[in-house]
Amino acid sequence: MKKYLALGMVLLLVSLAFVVAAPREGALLLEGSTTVGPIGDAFAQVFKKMYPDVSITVNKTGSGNGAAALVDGRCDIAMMSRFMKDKEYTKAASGEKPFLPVAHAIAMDGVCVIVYPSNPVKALTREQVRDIYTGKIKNWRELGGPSMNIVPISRDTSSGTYETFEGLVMNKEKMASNVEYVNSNPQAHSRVKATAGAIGYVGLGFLDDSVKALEIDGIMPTRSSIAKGVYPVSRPLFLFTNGYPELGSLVHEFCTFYLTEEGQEIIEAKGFVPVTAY
Amino acid sequence: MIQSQSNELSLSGADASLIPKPTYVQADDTDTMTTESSEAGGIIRSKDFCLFYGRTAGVKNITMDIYARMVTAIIGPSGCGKSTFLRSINRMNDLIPNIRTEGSLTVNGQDVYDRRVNLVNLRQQVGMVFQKPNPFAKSIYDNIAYGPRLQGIHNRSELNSIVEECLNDAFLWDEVKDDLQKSALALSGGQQQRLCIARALATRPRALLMDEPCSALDPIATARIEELIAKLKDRYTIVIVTHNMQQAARVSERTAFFCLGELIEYDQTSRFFTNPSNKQTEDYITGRFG
Amino acid sequence: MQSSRPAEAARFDRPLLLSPGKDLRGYIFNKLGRAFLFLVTFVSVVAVLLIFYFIIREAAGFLAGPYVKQFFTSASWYPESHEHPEFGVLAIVAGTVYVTVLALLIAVPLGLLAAVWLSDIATFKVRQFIKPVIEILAAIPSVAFGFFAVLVMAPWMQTHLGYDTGTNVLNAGIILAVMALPTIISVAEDSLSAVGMEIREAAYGLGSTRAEAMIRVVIPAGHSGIIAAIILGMMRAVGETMVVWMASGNASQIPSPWWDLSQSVRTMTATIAGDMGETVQGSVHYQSLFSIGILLLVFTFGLNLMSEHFLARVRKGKGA
Amino acid sequence: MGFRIFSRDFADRCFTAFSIMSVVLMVCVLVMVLGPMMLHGLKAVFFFGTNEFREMQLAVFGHGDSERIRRENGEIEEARLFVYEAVGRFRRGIDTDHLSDDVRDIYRDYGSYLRDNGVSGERYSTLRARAKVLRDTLQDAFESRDKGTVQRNLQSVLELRDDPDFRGTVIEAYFEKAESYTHVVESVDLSKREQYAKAFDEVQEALSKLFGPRPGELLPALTIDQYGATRWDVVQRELQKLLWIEEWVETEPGQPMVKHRTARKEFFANTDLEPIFDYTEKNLYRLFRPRLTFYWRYFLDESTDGHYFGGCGPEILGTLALTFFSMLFSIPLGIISAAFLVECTSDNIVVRVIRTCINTLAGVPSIVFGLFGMAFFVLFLFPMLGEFGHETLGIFSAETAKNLTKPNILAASFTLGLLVLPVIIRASEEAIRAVPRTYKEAALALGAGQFRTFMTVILPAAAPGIFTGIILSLSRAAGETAPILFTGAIAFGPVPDSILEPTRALSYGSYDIAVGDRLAMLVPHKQYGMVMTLVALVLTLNIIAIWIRSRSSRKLRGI
Repeated sequence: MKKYLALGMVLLLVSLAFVVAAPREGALLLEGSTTVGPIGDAFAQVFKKMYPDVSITVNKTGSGNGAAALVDGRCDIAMMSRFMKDKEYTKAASGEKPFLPVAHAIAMDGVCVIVYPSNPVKALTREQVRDIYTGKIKNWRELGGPSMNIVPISRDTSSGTYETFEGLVMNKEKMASNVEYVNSNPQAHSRVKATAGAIGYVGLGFLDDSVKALEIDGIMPTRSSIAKGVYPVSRPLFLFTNGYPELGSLVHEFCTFYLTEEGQEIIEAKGFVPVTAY
Repeated sequence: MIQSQSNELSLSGADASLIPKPTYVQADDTDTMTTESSEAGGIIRSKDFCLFYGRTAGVKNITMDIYARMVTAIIGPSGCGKSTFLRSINRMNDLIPNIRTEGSLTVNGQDVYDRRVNLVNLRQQVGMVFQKPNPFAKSIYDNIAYGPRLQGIHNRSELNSIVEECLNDAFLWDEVKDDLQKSALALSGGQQQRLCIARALATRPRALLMDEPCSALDPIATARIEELIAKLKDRYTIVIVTHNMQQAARVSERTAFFCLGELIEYDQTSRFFTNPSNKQTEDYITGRFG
Repeated sequence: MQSSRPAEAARFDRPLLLSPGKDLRGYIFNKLGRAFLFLVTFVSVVAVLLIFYFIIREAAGFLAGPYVKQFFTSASWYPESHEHPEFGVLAIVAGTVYVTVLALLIAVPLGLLAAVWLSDIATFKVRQFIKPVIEILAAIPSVAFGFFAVLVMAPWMQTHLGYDTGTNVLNAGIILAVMALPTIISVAEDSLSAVGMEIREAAYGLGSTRAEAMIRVVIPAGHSGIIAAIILGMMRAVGETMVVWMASGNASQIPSPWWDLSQSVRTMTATIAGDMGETVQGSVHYQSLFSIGILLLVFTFGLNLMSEHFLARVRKGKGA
Repeated sequence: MGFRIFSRDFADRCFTAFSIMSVVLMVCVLVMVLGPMMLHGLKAVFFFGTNEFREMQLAVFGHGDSERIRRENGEIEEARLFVYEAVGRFRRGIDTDHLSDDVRDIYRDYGSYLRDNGVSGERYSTLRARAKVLRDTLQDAFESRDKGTVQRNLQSVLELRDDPDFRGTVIEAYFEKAESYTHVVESVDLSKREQYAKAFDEVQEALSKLFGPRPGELLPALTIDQYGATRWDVVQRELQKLLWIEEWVETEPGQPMVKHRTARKEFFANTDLEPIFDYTEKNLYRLFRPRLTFYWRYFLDESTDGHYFGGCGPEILGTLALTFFSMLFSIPLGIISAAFLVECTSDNIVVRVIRTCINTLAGVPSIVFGLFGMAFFVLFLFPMLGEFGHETLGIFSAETAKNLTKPNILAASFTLGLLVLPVIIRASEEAIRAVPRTYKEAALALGAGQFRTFMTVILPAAAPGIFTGIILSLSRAAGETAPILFTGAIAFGPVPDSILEPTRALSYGSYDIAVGDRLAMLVPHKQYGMVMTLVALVLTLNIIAIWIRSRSSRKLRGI
C-alpha cells in the first residue's frame, strides 16, 4: 500500500512540474491547410532562428478548420489553400470581436494531371479530363493508350486542390461515383505511381520521375507556365490574418516573409511558384 | 406446495429450539452476554427466518437458537438449505443478486438483516470457513495477517505473534514455520483448509461458521480439523455444516437437521442421534433417507 | 482488542449497527463511497450524452433543412457541388456495412480460434510468448496500417488479383480485421482462461474431443467475455477512421454487382474524417457530416442494443 | 460407429489445425506488416553516413568531433575539386548567360571608373562608346552558335588588347574573358549547346544533390539544400541519376512505354564533362567517406523542417506525455467504473444503460472524439475553468487562463482518455467478473469491507485482465491521430514546458509526414523511422505492462 502511495506522490509531482513553467516571450500560432502547411513549417523554422524566444506553432488541420480557428481566436494566422468563403467572412465580421480577415497571397500552385509513367498518353484537353472524371471515357484505348480501365483518382471534395480542379476542369459537372478520393498530395502521388490505369492530379511540387505529368490544352505544367498564368489549372495559396497586421509586428513580418529573397527561395524549394520574382 | 409443507413442519422446528441454555456459563463471562441473549438463550437466534432467491425459497421458517461456546452441527441432504442458512448468519448471501428475507435473524440481539447493519463488524465477529479452501494468492504470512491488518494492526512483532498463535491453533505452525513467505497456494488441500481456519481465527471472531470444511479433505486431514474444532470450541461459538453424520456426532454438542429448506429437528447431539423425535430424522441418520 | 483473548471470546464488542450515531465514519464512508463510485461510472454516460448533444447541436441545422429526405433516400454524395449539392448517404452507409461485415467475417472466427489455441492448445510457455506478440499488433499505429494498405496491399491486389484498383472493400476489410483481431483475441482469451479447469475436465471426462469440449462447453461458458471481445472488436472496426480512409478508396458508390469486393467504397467515418478539416464550419456540408456522425452513433447504439439483447437471451437460456 | 469416431476425430483435428493456423496467420501478418516497416525505420537509425551527414550534425545540432570533420572535409573538398573544375570548364562553353552578365557589369563598372577618375565630356563619350562596341562584340561571341563567328568576334576584341585607352582599367577583364573563351570554343561543339544545356542542368542538379552547394557559394535558405547526400543509399540513388539518363520510350503506338537508359558519359563524350562520371563513380568512397553510423540521437534530436534531417525527440516526449496523462485519467476511472458495474449493482436498468453507453463510446469514430474534444474541452470547459480560476478564485495567472483557451496537452489527454475508457472498462469488467467468488467471500468473511476486499483481493486477482485492457488501450492512445489533431497536437512548435501547451506527437508527426510534405517522399526512412519509433515506444511500454502482468499472474498461481 505504501509503495503505491509513494508512486502516486511521485506521479503527482511529475505532473505538477509540468504545470509550473515559465512563460514565453511571445507566441505565433498557425493553423490550416495541409498544402500550405509545409511553407508554414519552413517559414517557422527560419523565424525560430531569427527569434529564438518566440514560440511558433504550426498545425495542419485543413483550410476550413484554419478559417474557423482564426474566427475563434485559436490562431493568429490561418493558412488556406482556397479563398475564404462568404460564410466564413460573415462569421468573422459578426462574431463577438468582429474583424475583417485579410488575405496574403504567398505563392502559386499548379494542379498537374498525372498518370502512370508507362502510359503513352502525353496530352489531354480539359474536355477529355472532364470526360474521364465524369465517367464518359472509361478506357485508355479511347485516348490512344493501351486497353486499360481508367482509375480516376481525385482529392477529397473539400480540399482546396479539388476545388481548383473542379472549378477549372469539371465545368460544374459532377464526378462519376467510381472516382476514388484520397486525402493528400503524397497519397494521390503514391496511388498513381502504383496503379497502371490511374489518372490523378497533384500539386506541382509532387512531380517526379515516378509519375508522368500530362500537357493540358497543349501546355506543360512548369514553373514558368504557372507563373505566367498560361497553364490552365493553377491557384494561389493564402495566409489570412485578423485584419491587416500591425506594421513591424511578428505577424506582419511572417505574412510578408514571402516577399523576401529567402522566402521566395523557400517557396520554390517546397515546390510552389513564388508570386513575385526577385 | 412449499407453503403447505412449511405450515406442517414449522411446529416441530419451533419445538426443537426451545431447549434450555447451556449450563456451563462461567461467572467471569456473564458480562459478555447481553441481557437479551442471556434471557433468550441463543447468541444467534433465528425466528421464522425465510430466505428467497427471487421467487424460490432457499430456507423457510427457520427458528432456532445457537448458543455461545458450543459446536452446533447442521446436517441434511444436499440442497436442503443448510449452507444457505449458515451463510445467512453473516450475510454472505448478499453476494447473490435478488435475495429477500423474512422473519428475523439476530446475532447478539441485533437483527442482522437490518438495513443499517455494519457488515464489516458483523463479519469480523462472525468468521467463516468455506467448503473449498480459498487462500488468497499471497504468502502464508500475509494470508493470516490479512484480518489483523484490516483491524489496523501493522506492528510487525504483534503481527508475528498473532500469526504464530493462529497457526499454532490450527496445528499448522510446525509444518510451515520455515517458509511463511511461501505462496499459500503451494500448500496441500488440507493445509490450505487449516490455513483458512487460522486466517479466520486471526480476525478474532466471536463465532465461527464452517461450511463443510472437510468435504474436500482426506480422512487424516479431516481428523486434524476435527481435533482443531474440539480445541477451539471453548473459546468460540462454532456452527458447522456437514454431510458427515459421524463428524457431526463427534464434534458437536448440538445438531440440527435440515430438509427441503426447513428445520426438521434440533437437539443435543447425544439425544439427536440416539433418540430422534422425528421420523424423517431417523430415516436420515439411519441411512434410509430418500 | 489488545487484551488477552480467551476472556474476551464470544463478546460482540463492535457495534453491529451502522447508524450515524454509533459509527459515523463508517456510515459516511459507505454512503459517500457508493455515491462516488456511481458518479465515476457515470462519467462515461455523461461523455456519451455530451457527445450526442454536441453532435446533434452541430447537425441540427441540416436535419431541419431541405436535404433530409434526400439524405436518407439518395446514394449520390456531392456535397461541394456549387449548383446542386447532393447529400445522399445511402452509398456511404452501404460502404460502412460492407467493410464492417467483411472485417467481422474474417476477424471473429480467426480471433476465436486463435483465442482457443492460446487458452487451450498452446503450452504455457508458448502462450506467455505468443500473447504479447499478438498484443503488439494492437500497438501498431493505424497510420502504419494505412501505409501497409496503400503501399503493399493495393499494388499486390492489382498485380496478383488483376483488380483495377487496389484500394477497395477487400483491402479495407482485411486491414480492419487485422486491426480488430488483437482486441478480440486478447479479451476472448482472457475470458476463456477464466472458465475454470473443472468444466474442461468434466467435458473431457465425458469423452469429448477437444473441439467438442471447446465448442459445446467452454465457449458457451465464457460467452460473456467473448461477446465483449466481439463487441470491442466490432466497435474498433466501425470506429476506425484513418485506415479506412486510406484503404477503401472512398468512391461513394454501392458496389454492383453487390458481391464485387474489388470496388471502392466510402465509409461514414472516412467521410467525416476526410471532409471535416477543409470544409467551411457551419455550412450545410459541415452539418451533413455531423448528421452522418449521428447516423453512425445510432448505428453503433443499435448494434450494442442488439448484442445486449442477444446476451440477455443467452443468459436466460442458461437459466442463471 | 467407426465412422462416427473417425468423423469426430477428424473434426477435432481440423479444429486444432484451424486454430493453429489462425495464430500462425496472425504472426505472419505481424511479420509482414511490422517487418518491412521496422526495417525501413531502422534505416533512420543505422545507416552509412557520409561526411555530409557529420557536417550537418555538427552545424545543425552541434554534435561530433569538429576538428576531425574539418580535416576530413578539407581532404574531400580537394577530391571534389576535379569535378568542380571540369564542370566549370564545361559551363563556360555551355552556359554563357552569366558571361554576358559579367560583361554587362564590367561595362557599367567602367562607366563609374571613368567618372571617378574625372574623365568627362567628349572623351567620356568616346571611351564609353568604344567600350560598348567591345561589350557587344563579346556578347555576340558568347551567344553565337557558329564557331567562325565566335572566333572572328573574339579576334576583333583581342586586337584591341594593347590599346592604351584600356590598359590598366577594368576593361582588361574583357580580354581575359575573350582569351579563355577562345580556349573553351576549341573544345566544345557549340552547335550542341541547346542540347547540352538541359542535360547539363540535370548534371548540375544531381551534383548539388550529391555534394551540396559548392564551397563559397551562397547558402540556400533551407537546411535540406545546404548539404549534399548525407547517406550512402542516397549517394547511390543520386549517382544513378548522375550517370544515367532515364527515358520512357514508346515502342508502338497504343502500348505501354518502356524505360530506357543511356549513359551520360556517352552523351557528353569528347567534352570537358566526360571524365567526371568515371571519376565520381570510381572515387565515391573518397568523395564521401561513408561510415557505419548508429544515429542514436535520432531519438533525442530536433528535426529540421519537413523532418528531412534530424530526429524525433520532441515527438517522443509529446507522445509519452499524452499517453501518460490520458492513462492517468482513464485507468482509475476505468477500473472504478468496472468495479461499480460488477460489484455494486445487480443487473438492473441503470447498469444496462451504462453498459450500452460504454459500448457506444467504444464505437464513436476517433475523428468525432477529436471534434468533441475541441468543442467541449478546448472551446468550452477549459476556457470556463480558466476564467473562473483566474477571475473568481485567483488561483490561475492570466497566462494560464489564456493557455487554457488554446489546444493543449491536457485537453488532448482527456480526449484520448475518453477514447480508451471503454476498452479499459470492458476488459477490467471481464477480469473482475472472472475473479473466483470464493476469493471475495473469503475476504468478506474476514471482515473486510467492500472497498478493502476490492483493493486487497479482487484487484490483485483481476490485475492480469486489467493489464490486458491497459495494454490494448495504451497502444491505442499512443497511436491515435484524429483525437489529438484538434485538441493538442501540432506539426511544428517548441518543446512544451507545461501541460497547458500543445505538443508534437509521433502519431500525428508520421501522419503529417505522410500527407503533407513532398520532401518526405524523398526520405522514406524518416517516415518509417517515426512509425518505428512509435511502435518501439509502445512496445516498450507494453513489455513493461506485460511483464507486470505475467508477474502478477504468476503470483496468482502461487509460483
